[in-house]
Amino acid sequence: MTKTITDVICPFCGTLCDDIEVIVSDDGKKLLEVNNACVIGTEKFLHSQSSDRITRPRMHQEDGSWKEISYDEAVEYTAQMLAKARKPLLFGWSSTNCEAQSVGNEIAEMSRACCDNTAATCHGTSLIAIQDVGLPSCTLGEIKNRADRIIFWGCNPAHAHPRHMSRYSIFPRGFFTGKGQMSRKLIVVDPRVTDTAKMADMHLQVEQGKDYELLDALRVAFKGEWLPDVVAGIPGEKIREAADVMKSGRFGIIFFGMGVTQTLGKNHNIDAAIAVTKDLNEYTKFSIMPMRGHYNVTGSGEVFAWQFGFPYAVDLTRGFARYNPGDTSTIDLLTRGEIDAMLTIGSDPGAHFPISAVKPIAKMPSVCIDPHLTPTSGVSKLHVPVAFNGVETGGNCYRMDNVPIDCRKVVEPPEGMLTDEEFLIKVRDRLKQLKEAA
Amino acid sequence: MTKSITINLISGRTIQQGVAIEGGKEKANYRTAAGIIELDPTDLKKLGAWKNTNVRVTSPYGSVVVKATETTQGPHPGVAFIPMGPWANSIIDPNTYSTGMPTFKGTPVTLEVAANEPILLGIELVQKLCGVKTA
Amino acid sequence: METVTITMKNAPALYLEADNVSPDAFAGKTAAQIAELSVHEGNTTSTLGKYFEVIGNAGATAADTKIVVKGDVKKVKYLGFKMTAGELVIEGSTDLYVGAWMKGGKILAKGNIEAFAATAMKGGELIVEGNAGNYLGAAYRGDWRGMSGGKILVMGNAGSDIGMYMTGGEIIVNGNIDVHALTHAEGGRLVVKGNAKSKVGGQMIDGEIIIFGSIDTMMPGFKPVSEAELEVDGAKAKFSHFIGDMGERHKKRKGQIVYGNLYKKI
Amino acid sequence: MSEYIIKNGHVFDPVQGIKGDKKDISIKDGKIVDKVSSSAKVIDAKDKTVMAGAVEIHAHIAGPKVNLGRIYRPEDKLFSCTPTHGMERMGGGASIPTTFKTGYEYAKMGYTTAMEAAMPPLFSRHVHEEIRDTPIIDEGAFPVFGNNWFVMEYLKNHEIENTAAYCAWLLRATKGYAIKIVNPGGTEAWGWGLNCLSIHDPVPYFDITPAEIIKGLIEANEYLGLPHSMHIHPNNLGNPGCYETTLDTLKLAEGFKTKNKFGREQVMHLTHTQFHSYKGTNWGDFESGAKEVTDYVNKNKNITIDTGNVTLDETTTMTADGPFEHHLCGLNHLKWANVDVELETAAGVVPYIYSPNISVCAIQWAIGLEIPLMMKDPMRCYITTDHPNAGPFTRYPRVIKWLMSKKARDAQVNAFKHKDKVLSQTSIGSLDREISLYELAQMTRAGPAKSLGLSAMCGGLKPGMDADVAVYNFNPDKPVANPDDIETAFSRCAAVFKSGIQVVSNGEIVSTGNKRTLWVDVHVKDNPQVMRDINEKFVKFYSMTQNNYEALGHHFVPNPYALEVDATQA
Repeated sequence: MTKTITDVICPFCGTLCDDIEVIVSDDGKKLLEVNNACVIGTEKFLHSQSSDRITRPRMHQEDGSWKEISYDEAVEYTAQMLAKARKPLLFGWSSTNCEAQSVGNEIAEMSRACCDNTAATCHGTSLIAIQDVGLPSCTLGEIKNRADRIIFWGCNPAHAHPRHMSRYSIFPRGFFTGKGQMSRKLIVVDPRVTDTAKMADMHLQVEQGKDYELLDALRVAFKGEWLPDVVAGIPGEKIREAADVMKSGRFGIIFFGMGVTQTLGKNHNIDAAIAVTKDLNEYTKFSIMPMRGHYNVTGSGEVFAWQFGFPYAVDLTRGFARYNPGDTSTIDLLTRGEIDAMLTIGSDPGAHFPISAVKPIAKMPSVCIDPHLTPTSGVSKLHVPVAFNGVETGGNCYRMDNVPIDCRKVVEPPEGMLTDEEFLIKVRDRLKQLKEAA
Repeated sequence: MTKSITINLISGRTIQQGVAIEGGKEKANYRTAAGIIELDPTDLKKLGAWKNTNVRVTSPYGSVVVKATETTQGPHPGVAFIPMGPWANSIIDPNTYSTGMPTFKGTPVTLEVAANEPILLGIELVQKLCGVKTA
Repeated sequence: METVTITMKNAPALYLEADNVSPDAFAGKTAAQIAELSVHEGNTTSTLGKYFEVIGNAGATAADTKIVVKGDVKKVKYLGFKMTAGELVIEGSTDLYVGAWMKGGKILAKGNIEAFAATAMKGGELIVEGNAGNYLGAAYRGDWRGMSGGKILVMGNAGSDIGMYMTGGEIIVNGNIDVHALTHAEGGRLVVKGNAKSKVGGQMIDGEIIIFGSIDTMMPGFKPVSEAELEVDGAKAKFSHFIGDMGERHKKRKGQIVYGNLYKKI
Repeated sequence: MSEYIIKNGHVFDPVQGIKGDKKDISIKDGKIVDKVSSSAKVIDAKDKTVMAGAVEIHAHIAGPKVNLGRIYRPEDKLFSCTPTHGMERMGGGASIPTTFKTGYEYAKMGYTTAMEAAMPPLFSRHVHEEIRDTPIIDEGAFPVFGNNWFVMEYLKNHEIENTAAYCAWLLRATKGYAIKIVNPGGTEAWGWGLNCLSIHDPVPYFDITPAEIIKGLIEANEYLGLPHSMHIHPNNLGNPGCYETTLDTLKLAEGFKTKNKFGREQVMHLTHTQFHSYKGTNWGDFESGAKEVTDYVNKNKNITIDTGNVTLDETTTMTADGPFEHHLCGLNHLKWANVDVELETAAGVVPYIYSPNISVCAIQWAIGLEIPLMMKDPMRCYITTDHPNAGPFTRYPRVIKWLMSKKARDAQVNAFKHKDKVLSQTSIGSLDREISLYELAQMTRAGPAKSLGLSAMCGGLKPGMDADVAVYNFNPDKPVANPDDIETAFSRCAAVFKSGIQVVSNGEIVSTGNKRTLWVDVHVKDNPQVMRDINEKFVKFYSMTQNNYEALGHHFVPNPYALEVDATQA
């Protein structure tokens, strides 16, 4: 006999699909089948079942080998590291639940650490732009029900958010959009002819690194002012045509991704895209939304914000919260040589940071909390495997549009494994003892 | 003299890379998915490389060997694409312009054929670049 | 004016936050008292005297106090933070936030300085003999109130995002600047004797940019209007005159729409 | 639980009619009692003022738009973040404090209960996470209903029973406290960039008017017999001339009577009345409509109001009135954030500086004070700043100073750049009334508690009630030398008890108490049609499943307190 669990939340990307069905063995120990998820989500659920999984903490030894240790020993190393460090960095938080993030914040506060999430390398610059000019946005259901103009700017949901288009943005038939895809016009802006661009009614193949100029040109076009013949590789006429398509809709949305956040211009690209959105609200209704990557990077920003006041790049070293990306942001902290200990959880900086920001991690006391083997675990002194969040434990997460969804536990973790939250609580309690003794 | 070309490198997600990271970064599949550089056919020609040839990609920030493949999301002459991961991150521009964000997209790199040089596995590559001792 | 000389003797392992190194914090204090002022290395608070040798007593007020910073202060942040009067001379290169939130007085940095110098500056003078970093004379994150007064002179190059949200004052860069200058400015003036890269004056509402060298890519929102002869620093030259950012909102003054002005030497 | 006796204080308790008499207050097992044993801990309140814990009826302190404000305003925290301190976690934020700071600040001022005034139902889990992380104070949250598709579809056909059944379901699904309306119909219209500025403007597509929504929700509220009444932010907020829309809205309550077991007498609560009491046709001839609005409310006993006092600070405006925030951004050009929420509501956020040098701001300040000074029954008018819209709640002591001291008001009027305009456009200069401590206790304790249907529990010091007690360093027997002393006294309590636990001593937090989440659990007759409608909307139009929408595990509401309502016989 098997059991079918419905309304399961997929812990992969910021789309946070919550209609997954998972079939598990009768004893709830084995996950057998995954329905409705995309190919990446399916892999994520199934990988938790792999037989070669690491189930106990491991310390990296002098000779390069790894030695299995107990969770208690791992707690001790972590707490001692944080108690001694003068500027520890607690990084990641995007692939874990808000409950664990909250405990992490207590630890950060006690150890007067810097804490940051993966917005550092995905939508951190979007947050800077939002702080500069705001964000007219909406929930994904609004797009499904109302939107007739969809713009994907520097993002490729066909690859990065595979079910986004079918659930929310292109295909669904909503309340005012009964014809689904037929009622929508799709514009894609990307230097490549991506698989998303191939579906578009209009593709603006922007010259790489010139998004800021193209966005400015659109704003000029809305106002009917003079434009150069070609901007960012796009003829002025085509820009005016795109501007007219945007203005003529009833409800439009710009989705943007790392194509703009990580490209020259960075926060200013988003700033200008938000300005475009604001301008369009003089003619019709328009929204803009970042395509958040990790399934709970948004939640990490939310928890940081309500507890410390800032969504990422938080520096608590002076005993109170400060924030200024460029100074308090992870990549700068690492490459400038500002920190002396690193705890990574729910992310893989080893794979996703520029190598110059990874090298310092290998040289300092470091802990990597991750169910997987990763480049980060490979360069950290201590690797603490934990239960898969969203599969072997539940907990609250926030979708890319900030809608909170409580993840479901579908199977038991391997015998004796801790969750992120359980491990962090042990670290917190031990750190408290160390601080009180000091 | 081996032929080399200069090209503008960007990195980003692909669905294969997404599947591979969830399947295990220690596995060869990850290298197959992300240890590649997607090139426009015209640039492959300029480089004088067949598709699926190993190439060395070098920037002011590092150098890495990956497999050159023909892009499926083109044409994009003058632009090369390495899926996000340790291979791309060995060479991208870490300059944050004091925003916290490295310049993952838009690093000028040179390419040369390196048919006989091995492509390292993901974890192996990072450990090697960081000078981490492995057993 | 009394001079206090502080010389780095025990360099920090990490970075040092020395926001007390300003004429305002030193004023009225003896060398011994100054040595007791707090500094921060990571989460550890200690005294200025632990890192620096302090010689000389301060004047009675900030205006009567001159500070000379010697030794290797490349890893020291916040020199001249919030200063309102007096003088600060930094002999070598230093790190972030030089003269951040300063309101008055004069800072002379003889080496290079890093990012966020003169953040939200209201008055006074900052002279950099070397290069300046990113976000020179820019607003703090999220704030629409950037540099509103005072003068900055950089003899070398300056980084990206200088004068963001500027509303007044003047920045002169003798060398080159990196991307983004006077973004969102609503006043103020930037003179660049060297070259600019791209994204100059984006989303500018008001203010003035004068570039003597080249601009890699002009913003499309800047519309060529005429040629103009300007006198800058006593030298006359001919410039192409652009107005913009045409995509941005603009105020009216005496019934006329006011734009940002960009002059590029012909 | 320990026993306490607060001795010799000047007690002000409208619930028992005590007007400053020297009286001891005894606390045992979390409740006010007649007597305690001799081992009770003694709190000396000699020469001090003793009141029940204050009750906040309307503030934006938890949830998505509040946090959006925090996220996008780092400058609101610049140089003002506070360190870990004793029991206190780190804090920060001037106009949008972090959750920890929110709890501490309320408690230090003697507040023990607060209502989050606008919960977007889809985001209820977020609201509750923040409530959980706001220490000490009991909190409830009002889900917004005024632009909800179910409500509009039912009320188009005047289906009160179905509307009520849906409201009951949503209150349970979201652990909500009351029926809140914000810009009825207008926020749905905002889905298309439009608005409803009068109560008769039709809502696009839904074929209903704001008036029908308002009346229908009053009826549904009274059909259910909820603790609080329908709580409304009317159409046309903040525009010159809006007082007429406000009067039109208030008149909709005529003829309705309450039916509830909670001691509540009103059928409508009008919130942040200051923003709805503007006369004039533009910002040039802008003037106060406080008299017109309060005249009406004074005559109609089935209405309660709160003030929405402008505090003359830099703050952050945030409201489910999406079109208003867009309009405001067009006026001040500061950063604009907006969130439209599928099938339910919207929200906007814009920073705002109430400058004493701008005549409009100064007039708004005056209107906010005129309203409570013109209201005859302090039991029906409550002090708020619509935090953070008209100013941060941390300014309550200053508002209290202005209300209690004509001298303080005059000093402020004289400090305005456009003093003459303030005096000509409002009647603030001729209002001599000074609010007494007893009236203050009515406006901040007994009144709001009664309006919320909590009068059996809080807002008073009668034996049997929760032991929420605030002791202020304010001697009512001594004349006030300097009005600023009032502000100082009400800023930091000498002692505060929350459900019998001492949480503040000498202005410092000494316990994080046993914070509860208040919600209303209404039982209605089975209504298969509404259940089918709900199911259908989730399948077709929501972006999440119904099962996940309803999920509210222990970690969201760890310490619930449900007010039970039986409407099965309705």
